[in-house]
Amino acid sequence: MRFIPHSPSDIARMLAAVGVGAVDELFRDIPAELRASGAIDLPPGLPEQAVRQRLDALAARNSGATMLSFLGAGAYPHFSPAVVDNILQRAEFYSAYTPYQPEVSQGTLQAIFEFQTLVAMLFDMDVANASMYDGASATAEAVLMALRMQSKRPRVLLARSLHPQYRETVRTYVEGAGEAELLEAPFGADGRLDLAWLSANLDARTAAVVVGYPNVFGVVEDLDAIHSIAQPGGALLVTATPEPLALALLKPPGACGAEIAVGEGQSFGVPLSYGGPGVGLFTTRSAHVRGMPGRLVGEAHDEQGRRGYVLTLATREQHIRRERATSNICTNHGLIALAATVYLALLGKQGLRQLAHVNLVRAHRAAERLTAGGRWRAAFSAPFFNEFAVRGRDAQTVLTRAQAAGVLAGVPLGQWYPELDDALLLAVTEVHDDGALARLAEVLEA
Amino acid sequence: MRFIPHSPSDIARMLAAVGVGAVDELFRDIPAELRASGAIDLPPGLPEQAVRQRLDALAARNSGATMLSFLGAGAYPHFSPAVVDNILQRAEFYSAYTPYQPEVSQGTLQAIFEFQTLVAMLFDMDVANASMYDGASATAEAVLMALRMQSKRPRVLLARSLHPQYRETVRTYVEGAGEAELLEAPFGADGRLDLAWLSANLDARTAAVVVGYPNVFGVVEDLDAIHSIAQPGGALLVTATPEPLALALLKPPGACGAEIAVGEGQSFGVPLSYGGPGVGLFTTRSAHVRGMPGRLVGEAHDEQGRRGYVLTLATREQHIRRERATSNICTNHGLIALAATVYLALLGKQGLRQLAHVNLVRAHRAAERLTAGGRWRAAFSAPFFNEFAVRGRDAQTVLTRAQAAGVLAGVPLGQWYPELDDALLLAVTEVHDDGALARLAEVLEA
Amino acid sequence: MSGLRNKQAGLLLDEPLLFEHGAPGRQGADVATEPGSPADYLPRELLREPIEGFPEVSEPEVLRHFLRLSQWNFGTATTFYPLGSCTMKYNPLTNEVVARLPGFANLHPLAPDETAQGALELCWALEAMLAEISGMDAISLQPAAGAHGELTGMKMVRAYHQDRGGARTTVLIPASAHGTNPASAALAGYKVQTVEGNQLGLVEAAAVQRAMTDQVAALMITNPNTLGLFEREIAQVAEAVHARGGLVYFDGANLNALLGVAKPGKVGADVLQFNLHKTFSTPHGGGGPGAGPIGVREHLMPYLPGPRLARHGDGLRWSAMPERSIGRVRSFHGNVGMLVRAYAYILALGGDGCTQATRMAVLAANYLRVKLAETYQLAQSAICMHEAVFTDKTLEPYGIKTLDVAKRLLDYGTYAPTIYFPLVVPGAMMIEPTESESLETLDAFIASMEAIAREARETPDLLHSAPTTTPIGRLDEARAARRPVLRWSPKPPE
Amino acid sequence: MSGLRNKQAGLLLDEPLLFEHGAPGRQGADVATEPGSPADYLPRELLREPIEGFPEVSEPEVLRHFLRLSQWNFGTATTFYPLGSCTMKYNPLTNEVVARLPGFANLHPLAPDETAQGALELCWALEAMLAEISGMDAISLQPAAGAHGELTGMKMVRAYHQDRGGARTTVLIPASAHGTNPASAALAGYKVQTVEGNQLGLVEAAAVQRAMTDQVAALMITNPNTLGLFEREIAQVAEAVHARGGLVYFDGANLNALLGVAKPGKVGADVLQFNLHKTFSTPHGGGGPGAGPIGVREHLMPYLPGPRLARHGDGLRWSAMPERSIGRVRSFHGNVGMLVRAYAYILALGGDGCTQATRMAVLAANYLRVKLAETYQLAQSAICMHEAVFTDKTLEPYGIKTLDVAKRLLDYGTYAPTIYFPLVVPGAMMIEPTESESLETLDAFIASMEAIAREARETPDLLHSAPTTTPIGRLDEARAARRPVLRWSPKPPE
Ligand SMILES: Cc1ncc(COP(=O)(O)O)c(C=O)c1O
Ligand SMILES: Cc1ncc(COP(=O)(O)O)c(C=O)c1O
Repeated sequence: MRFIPHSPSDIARMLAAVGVGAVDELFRDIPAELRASGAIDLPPGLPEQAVRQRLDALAARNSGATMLSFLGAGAYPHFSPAVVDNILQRAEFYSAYTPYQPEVSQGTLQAIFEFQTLVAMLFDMDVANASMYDGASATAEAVLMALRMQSKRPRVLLARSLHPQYRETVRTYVEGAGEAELLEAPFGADGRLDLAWLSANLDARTAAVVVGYPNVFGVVEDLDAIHSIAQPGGALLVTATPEPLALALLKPPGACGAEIAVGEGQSFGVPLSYGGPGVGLFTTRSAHVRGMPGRLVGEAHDEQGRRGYVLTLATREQHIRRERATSNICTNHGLIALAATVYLALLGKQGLRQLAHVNLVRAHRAAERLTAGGRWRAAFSAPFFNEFAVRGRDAQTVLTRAQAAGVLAGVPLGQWYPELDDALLLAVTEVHDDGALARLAEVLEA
Repeated sequence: MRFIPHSPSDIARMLAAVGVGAVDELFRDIPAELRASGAIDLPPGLPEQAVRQRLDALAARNSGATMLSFLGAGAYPHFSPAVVDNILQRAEFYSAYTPYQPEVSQGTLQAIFEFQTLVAMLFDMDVANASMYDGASATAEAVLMALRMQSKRPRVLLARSLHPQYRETVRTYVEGAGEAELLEAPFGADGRLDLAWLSANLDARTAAVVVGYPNVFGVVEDLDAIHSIAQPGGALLVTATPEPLALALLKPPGACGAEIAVGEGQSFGVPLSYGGPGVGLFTTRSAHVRGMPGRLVGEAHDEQGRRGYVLTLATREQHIRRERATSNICTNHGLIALAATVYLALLGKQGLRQLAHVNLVRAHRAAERLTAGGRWRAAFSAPFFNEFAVRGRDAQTVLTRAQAAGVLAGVPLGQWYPELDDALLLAVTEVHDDGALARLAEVLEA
Repeated sequence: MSGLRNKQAGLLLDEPLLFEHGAPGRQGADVATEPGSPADYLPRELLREPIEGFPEVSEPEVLRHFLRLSQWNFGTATTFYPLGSCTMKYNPLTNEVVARLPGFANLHPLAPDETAQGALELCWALEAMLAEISGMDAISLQPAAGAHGELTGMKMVRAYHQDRGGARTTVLIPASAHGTNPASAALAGYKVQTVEGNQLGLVEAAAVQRAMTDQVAALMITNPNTLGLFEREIAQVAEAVHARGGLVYFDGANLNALLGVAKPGKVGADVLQFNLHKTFSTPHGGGGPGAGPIGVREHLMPYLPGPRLARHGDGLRWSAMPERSIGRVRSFHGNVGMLVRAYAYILALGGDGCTQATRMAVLAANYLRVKLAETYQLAQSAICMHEAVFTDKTLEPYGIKTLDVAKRLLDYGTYAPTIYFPLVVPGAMMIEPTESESLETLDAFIASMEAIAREARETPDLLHSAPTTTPIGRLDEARAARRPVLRWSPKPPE
Repeated sequence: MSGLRNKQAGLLLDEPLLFEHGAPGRQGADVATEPGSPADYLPRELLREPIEGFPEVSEPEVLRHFLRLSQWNFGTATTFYPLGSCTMKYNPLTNEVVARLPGFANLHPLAPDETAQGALELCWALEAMLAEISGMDAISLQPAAGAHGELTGMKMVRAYHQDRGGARTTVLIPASAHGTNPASAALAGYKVQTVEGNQLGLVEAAAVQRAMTDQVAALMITNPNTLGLFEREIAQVAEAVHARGGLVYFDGANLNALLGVAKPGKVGADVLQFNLHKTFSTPHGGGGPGAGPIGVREHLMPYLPGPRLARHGDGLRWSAMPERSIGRVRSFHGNVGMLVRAYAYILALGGDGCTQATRMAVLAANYLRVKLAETYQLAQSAICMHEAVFTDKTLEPYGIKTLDVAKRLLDYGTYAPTIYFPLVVPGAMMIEPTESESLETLDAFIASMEAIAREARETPDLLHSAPTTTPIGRLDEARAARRPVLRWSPKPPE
């Protein structure tokens, strides 16, 4: 076996040193009746070439991966510069683990420190942590954190316009953890959280209001307005951003009064990989740092005053605090955080804005084109970034026809919002050139 | 431009320091009339994403790359373990150059030293150099070296069964370089060099006999017999090996009396890349080292006695010897030599033999199957390794039909040997499973 | 050598922060352009200014920056990394290649099932493999890591009990358990009650029996435990728990000790998590991403997170959310990119290879146990499974602590073991060699450990000041935590 | 720290030879199996035994071995690499990706033309790009490197003259020329006659005129020359050569100074080679592979190596060998893998980008020229093109030589310039920054050079013993050459 170095003579030497006659004897503490049923019934191993063939064949059966696609809804197709993956293939990065020994882990530590900085800047918040699993679990942890911060307020208002899978995840996390109660806030014809409803329902029992920014319809919520209702009511504003590229142009959550702002970092140079791994982004205000979940890297110095980086504020974490930890998270999504860091370093101050502008323009071009056709109308009136919904025809039928023509023309909103069974959600990014938009119009007009 | 860091302010600072007002002034030593015609008329540059799209589109037009193929004749399809390319993508290797500063180039130097060792072992010769361009140019350099060693003997006998492109390259190199004369030695019905002709034509003017091992027909020449004729006649035996995997099983040139043995290393983990880059392998006896072309890495020690590696015996080379150098080669194929080194390290003592056996068996299985069909007969009677020729039908017609069926069923020998216009040359390796062989039989029987 | 940059060491080059690089106007990526300005599409009050302090660096600078940073890391690929409990085995490179095949990398999670059959077949096959390996009845691939799997499992335990008259209040956890166990139990709304182990740190059925009440929802047990010992009474322990209607949560992080030897599903486990980044070699990534699938016995199947995979005719489909499911624990289907790697790994090993991996991992651990026992004190002397735990007792007379040994090991070109865990062992050094390391590497490590013990006696200061060959010395973590600097800022952080 | 391995430095780990690793029976690759033994297919007398001493190592050991070795290298990606005459510019990573696309990587060189149109179109387009950039009329992509291109060009010169009454005997080459020029001329069967340059090292038309006879086949000229100066009289020089029926071979290795500024084809060049691994950024690979296409004016076209690309209707085809062609200089079509990279690079830059590259490369070189001239003596003081040459004259009083400066630079985390070349400059330091390096990097280099000059005055021994931060010191090359050990051997080498 190419991964296992031990030759028969190596094994003999080790057995002799251990003082047993056979490897089996090392398992004698395991009751025989348990060992009796231990054997694994799987086919014999395969040479590397055969493994490659098997996986090539499976990959070839994912026709969706090569179709022209406008699917978004929390996972977005973006171009990733080649530098990103080359760095990810550096074994010094991918084969290390949580940097418990800082003297030989400065590469990982400094990169995470840079990640924390970039994410904090993007959200315009004071601090970001070293990463969470994904946007959905980050949102759930944000809700739990908000509930800890507001111990007297058990209720959390979840915008119904927040990504449904984020809401489901919040529900799973919150259920049973204390007396917390979740209430869903409706959206209006503009596709935004219903402000009237919010004013009416936000009360002294409300710990936080959670909205997507942009929300699941691609719509940009009016955070200032929401904050101006939540804040006097003593509720925290929590935002969740599934497409953080938007923040290169949009007024950031930090500037709109958010106390906790989370997101999903997959858009930053990370392949779709059928939905994972992405990376959860988690930011908050300095004042709340000690209540924050997840790892944090901080600056430190050695005896000679040389600057370095270490894991810090670990007293919040499970390996120290155990059942009183701010979260149970241990392994996070470090390597994907690294990918996002390299990506943001490359795109940079101007490039990221320019790219966001390309997304903005092309999405609006596509929307105009479709609605101009007459068979579709905009589902919502509020501003959007690179994703939008249109209504007008039975979504499933249209999609099936488009798919037959080799186009994945959008996500049917009916699966999440029964009242929107004639609505399609489309994401348009820099990977969609004019030819792609023309093809889209073609199949959707058909 | 993403590769060029200089911002306008950087440029201004540099201009000021240099003391010129504009970049143009730096070119004032170039006569204006020359500069007038200097402008390049090419389209504007493209973003990385657009470059990717362009190249993806071109790659997609190489249908031959994805067809079932039995093409060999000097370039062979083999599986390459993933470790090989990961190492090649290490920028410390690919972005370095000729290791002129050994203290910061030990990675490259030690790897080449290991390459020299592996190649020498494989050919069973005393020394190998740090690489040549390819098998053909290595053969040409071998002929020139043999002529230098045999200053009184101007004639070289080239086996006609040696790869035609190797022969053409030898011809180009030798032509005009002194009085050298090339004579082509015919092959017999067994596909081997005609020994009778050799005895008859080898004389006091003969510097060397050059044969392929295996030769272009995949046939294994009888080196001992050739040597037993050449050696008494005072001629050097020179061998050229286009498929060095064969040497894992075959009696090596060094054991057959070869004074110079060269080859092509592409089979060792290197992609076909439409024929290049591969890597030229060059070996000889210790006695001839100072007449050898190309770079050599040797062991050395520093003042503290620590072992390291350096470029050595450079007095043979162009940068020191100039017009009296043993060759003009400077940049060689170092990174491909590294690939071959990693590959051979992985396959190792047993693995390489086992792999060669798989090639041997499958090639013979294919040959039997085809000849059993009745419509094809073996073109030659001598033993072969993983490549063989069959005759019986008009090659072009058969190949065209096979190609239409999605199979590249072999190389038509008629293009090089008019008398063999009914012959196909087929290479069979570990990438060809039973399904592939069945398909081959199908299209060739059709 | 004042002229030299502070971190220059060997061929390693100092590297400032990304934000200390670059100059105004530089850009590391060329992007397509579109006419107009954002204000043509979005109301001004929704727009922001360019982000102050965001990077302005060229592509060559970015590559060089991260390349240099990478060289400041040890990884399993560069050196021995005996980090106990983390199973730092070799990460086969083919797995990196296949996970990047466009067919997987470019597949959108909401692509219609018919257009994702390759991915679905892979998940289906991986579920079957993990079920066979663990002896469990059903698998969910959704959780992103071990702790995420634990949380998922404990949520299911809660749902299970709720369907049976009440969630119950308490979860029993041995003192030697990993921190994620109590944290996950708490996150699922349970009180944690510690079960003391015997002098070997093992959980005894009697103790569990005493602790069991009908308010105990589950026992979370790690087997082999964090001392590297197999819980011999696991069957009786499970019986005791089941007898009072409780469930057994089996922390599968140490499964690398059991492949082909014993199956949790056959020893009383009701639910467990796999750490694919440990047992099944998906890269640790400097801290993830991993994957933490969970396996359950039949009675817990209805509560598995959804959607679930199901065969319909000749294809696979995602079901709707099963009615009694605890729901999702994340978006989409799991860390599929990591699942591809784990699947390729299990394919390459096969059943026999998995068993061989465990046998060699356990043999190597025992080899180290016996060899090192000559110089260091074992936490316990029994035959161990995949890892062995030592203490710094023998070095006490010289004022040398586990931390000093760990730091000195870095000078010897080895990563350090897991230290000060498990908490039940004072000055613990938890050493897990895995099956990937050659005998020469193990012997070199033993020689280093012995040399360090010698140094402890002869030149203890050398150890107190270690590491000395690393480009940076011990960092003042206390001060870093007192006045945390968690990011670079254009202006000094407030 | 006797306990430490000898090469351990910083995080760099000692690494023995591949052959000092492993153990009998280990294997780093699993291979398919076939029944029987080789003797079933081949006569015994043709077979060999297993190769004694061949590696027996596992996959993890192989990866770790080469990973560690890689870290003992400086490269342009890790540090400033001002190696003059080698144009060590940034190698864009996309080019590594596109060259690996299966459509290129898996294409067999003998695949029928219809099935290789993508590759043929790329070669066709690249030929056109290189022709436009150089002002030549036709291009051959066959040569594998610069020297290979030189040989090809000189063979064509010979063929050209042979068709006109005789090959002629002599080639004129300036003393400052790169060693490959005389070596290539000799390999083509020519006597080499040196042309002395003027005090600036420039070739003067008058001198060439004097040297020209009708036995002179060609002048090989490098422009800009190896002192980094443009040959101002190039037009008149070419005239003088042509006047006597000679040809001008233009060494294009320094083309990075001329893109969009001047075209060799317009300044009298009859034939030239491109070094794609220099001007067009294909990676240097630690010594190749590169690519050395040649360009010619119309009158040399018939002699180009064949086969040639030709358009037939809507497709491209390889022609038969043209009757007056010099023939092939290698197998197949050239280093296509490198051609793909160069094509992608030119696409990314475009015409303007190429020009900008040259302008910035020349600006950076002049910036270094002016700044360093304050501490080091310039070989000549004129404005330079892409590189500047200095001497060690100012350090002589302190007994410091160019070699000492070069070695000390390594301590400062920079690769060394090309030293002792061109031969016409005693103690030459040839510095070529290229356009890829940021101003901060250039300033850091200047600071290092100044610090070294200071050290030369104050602590010269520091320089004599440099490098000191590298894990290995200066190696005894003389002894290595006297008793060469060129390979590892199972038994001590005889
Ligand atoms: C015993 C044990 N349980 C649980 C975990 C948690 O797994 P993860 O880090 O993947 O969340 C770990 C690893 O850190 C562990 O060692
Ligand atoms: C001026 C000059 N000419 C020719 C060459 C030879 O090119 P190559 O090394 O690609 O053979 C070089 C580079 O080494 C050079 O610098």
